[in-house]
Amino acid sequence: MSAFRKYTPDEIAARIARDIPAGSIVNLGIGQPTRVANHLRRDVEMILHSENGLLGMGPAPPKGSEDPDLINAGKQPVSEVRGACFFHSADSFGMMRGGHLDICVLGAFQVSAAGDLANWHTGETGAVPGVGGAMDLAIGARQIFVMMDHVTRDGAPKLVAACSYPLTARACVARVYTDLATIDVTPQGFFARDLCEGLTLAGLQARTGAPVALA
Amino acid sequence: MSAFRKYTPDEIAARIARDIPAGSIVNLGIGQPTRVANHLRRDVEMILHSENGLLGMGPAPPKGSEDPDLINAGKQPVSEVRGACFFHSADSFGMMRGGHLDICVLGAFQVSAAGDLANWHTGETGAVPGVGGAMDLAIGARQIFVMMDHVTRDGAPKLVAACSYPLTARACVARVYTDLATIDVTPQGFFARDLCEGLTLAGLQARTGAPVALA
Amino acid sequence: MRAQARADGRIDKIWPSLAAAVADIRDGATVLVGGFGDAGAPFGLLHALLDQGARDLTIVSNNAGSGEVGIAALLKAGRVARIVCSFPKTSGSTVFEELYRAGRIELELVPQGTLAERMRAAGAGIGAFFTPTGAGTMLAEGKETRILDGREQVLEYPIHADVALIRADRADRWGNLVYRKTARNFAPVMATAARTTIVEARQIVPLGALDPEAVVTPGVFVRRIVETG
Amino acid sequence: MRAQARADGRIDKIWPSLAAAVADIRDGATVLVGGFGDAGAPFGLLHALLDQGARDLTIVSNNAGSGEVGIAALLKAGRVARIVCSFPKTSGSTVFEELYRAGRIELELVPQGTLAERMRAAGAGIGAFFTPTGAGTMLAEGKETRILDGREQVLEYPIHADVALIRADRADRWGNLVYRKTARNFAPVMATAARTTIVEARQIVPLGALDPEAVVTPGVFVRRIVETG
Repeated sequence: MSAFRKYTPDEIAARIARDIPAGSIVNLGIGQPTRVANHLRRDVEMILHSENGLLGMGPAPPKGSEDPDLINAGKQPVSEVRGACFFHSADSFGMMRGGHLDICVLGAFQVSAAGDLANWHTGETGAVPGVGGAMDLAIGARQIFVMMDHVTRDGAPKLVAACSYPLTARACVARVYTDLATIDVTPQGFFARDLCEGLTLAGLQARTGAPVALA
Repeated sequence: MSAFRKYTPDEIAARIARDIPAGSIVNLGIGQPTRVANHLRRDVEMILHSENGLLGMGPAPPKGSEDPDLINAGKQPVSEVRGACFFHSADSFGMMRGGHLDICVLGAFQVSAAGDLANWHTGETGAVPGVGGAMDLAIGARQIFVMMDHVTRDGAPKLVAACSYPLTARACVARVYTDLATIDVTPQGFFARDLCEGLTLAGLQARTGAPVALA
Repeated sequence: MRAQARADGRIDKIWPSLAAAVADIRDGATVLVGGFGDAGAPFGLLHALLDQGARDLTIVSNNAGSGEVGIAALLKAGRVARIVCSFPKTSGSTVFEELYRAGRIELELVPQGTLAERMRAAGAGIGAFFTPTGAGTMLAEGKETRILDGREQVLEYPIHADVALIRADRADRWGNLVYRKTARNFAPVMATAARTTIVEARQIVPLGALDPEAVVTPGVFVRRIVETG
Repeated sequence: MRAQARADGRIDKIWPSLAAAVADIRDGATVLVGGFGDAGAPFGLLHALLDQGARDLTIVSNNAGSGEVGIAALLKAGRVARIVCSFPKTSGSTVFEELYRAGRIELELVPQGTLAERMRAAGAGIGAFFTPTGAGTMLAEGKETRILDGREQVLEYPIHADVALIRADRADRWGNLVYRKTARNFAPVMATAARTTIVEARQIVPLGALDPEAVVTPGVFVRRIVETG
């Protein structure tokens, strides 16, 4: 297989940010997706939602001026932008479940060719499970983007024919951004929109657990 | 039958007001029950709820200073007291349905010995029906007091064995205050707590559509 | 998508006129109309809708209008096929009453709290809910019931709508809203339940002028705002 | 009854101390605890409850505590039999994790929005509701489902509680509350879902000092308030 250069985490985040239209209401899941905020266009307005009760989330405040009452869903200090508002958890999740968010970017363990998402539990016995708002976001946002590595540390595909990990939600993922490619999830399965430099479709297919074609 | 003196509407209202403990959260239905507000003790605090979104309703404002944005459930101008707050209709009815009001005073067409309430519709064909918040109040408040005349204009009992008018809610009425008596509605039926001056139990029974005993 | 950016990338939901804001409401649309009696009724938007001419509307509102303004004006002009409300009969509701007695309008009568909750469910993505309100009454006839928490409860479904017409006190260009006193009533739940929520606001204020702790309707629920004074 | 009047007829829900406010919480009680992580967590009330000694508690909260304070302190002292939460595993949740792995605590894991909605349902008198969240996952196993609005939805039931412990920013003697930023989170719904809601407030202000348009929790939902600074 020929050499290729993986997308860096910042390159993945930048590709996602580029695909978020001006004016969108966006929720960035905890972990890797948080990085997308650093790449959003600054010349257009978008509104970030944090499921713990904030629309209009701004960046982390300068060191020393953190406010313990103003945090994101990952419990990190954030700020509020002009035009922000606060609300309680039932209203916040009503907003999500009711389809009022445009795009949500989530991390994942696995995404199936049918768009099933597994991102909350490895299913291992003894593992402490925690679901948080993942299931609500997965069924609620109008479009779900996933940001993840293409394969596990052991090299196993994370884009699969069917998820082996416990599901977060069925048939919810629209697109997957990985360190190897950007892949649309369609009724006909996976379609790659772009591949990282030097990677062939055959190379991508070898690392993907279900058929993938060029879009 | 010997002569008796009916309670006046203000006397009925005063008796109801006397039975509302200090600190209660109270909803006074549209029509006759509104009169109870004039008789509430002024030396203790109670909080009036208006289902169109106000806790801490105050009396009608002086002529000329009415605010069209500040009305009660009967669409009459009111005021807000110190400590009042406003909320939307879903929250207001959640408050009612969730059992957070202590007492609601409602008018009625009929009350049955089982505590069934009929107060929203005569059932006549061609009549324009309107239910408003009556059903929500009837099932929601911890105690339902009814304020009504004891008999119809035609002399028919309004306290009955079973309601002939369409129901508002089943088994919800705790007590009925009429121009003739105050009557508890218990699992054993009607029990009169007091009778107007000169009225005998036999006289009350003659005007009541189900057995009534002295409490 | 809810948010719309102008050509310059700013989110700006302010529309130039009531007429423009209601221009695309279609025949047969389901329209939520805020207000409890006159308090909070969006008269400007309703009269613009009258001028616009859409027919065969379903109106969802607590009341059915009074006099010959607002909802009553739409009724009188024969634009409304069906009304969903809790209390159509109020002082001055003669236009509705005449149509109703003549069998020229369909009425779905809903207890006021169930009306609010059904719209809240639509906005919050709840598929159905059980409520004790109405159990054992003619308004629950034919509906599925179940004993829960020791009492009979009725299964009720969300009311989704094409459009909500509401009045607010102040708004910013992102659509954040605050209301005034009991004029708030149904507007915040209606804003969540419609595909397109259109607001007439007494005043439009600069972004950031509304206290983030006191915003009642977050801008995400609003599409168009017209300042009407 | 919710409202309580003092001997002089005034409604005054202010209590002299945290210890007094939690004194009657019984063994086996179901206790809702506000907060998302540390934001809005009622540490004063939780530590008073620890001192008070109630055992065999069911705690309902978004998280399961971290470090050895608040919920984690109750867990460590062996007072909690069962926890209902969405995200027990957070940085520093070692006390919970040890108990869980040792099989010494029961966990009911609930998606965060369903957790909030189940408490909202309890407070609003809704007997049950259908939600798409969790459908087709192991968290819906054994639950009733139905296709509504074209997708599978799960029937969920209210979470009623004996006590809610929450933190507010400002309170008045009637129990009206406002919160601060994202410390609001679950407190307003929890206040509605418990028989006895106990509040630690940064500041108690005179009646009338809170803007009636901006009160988040109406006093009707609150029983006891302690000013903790």
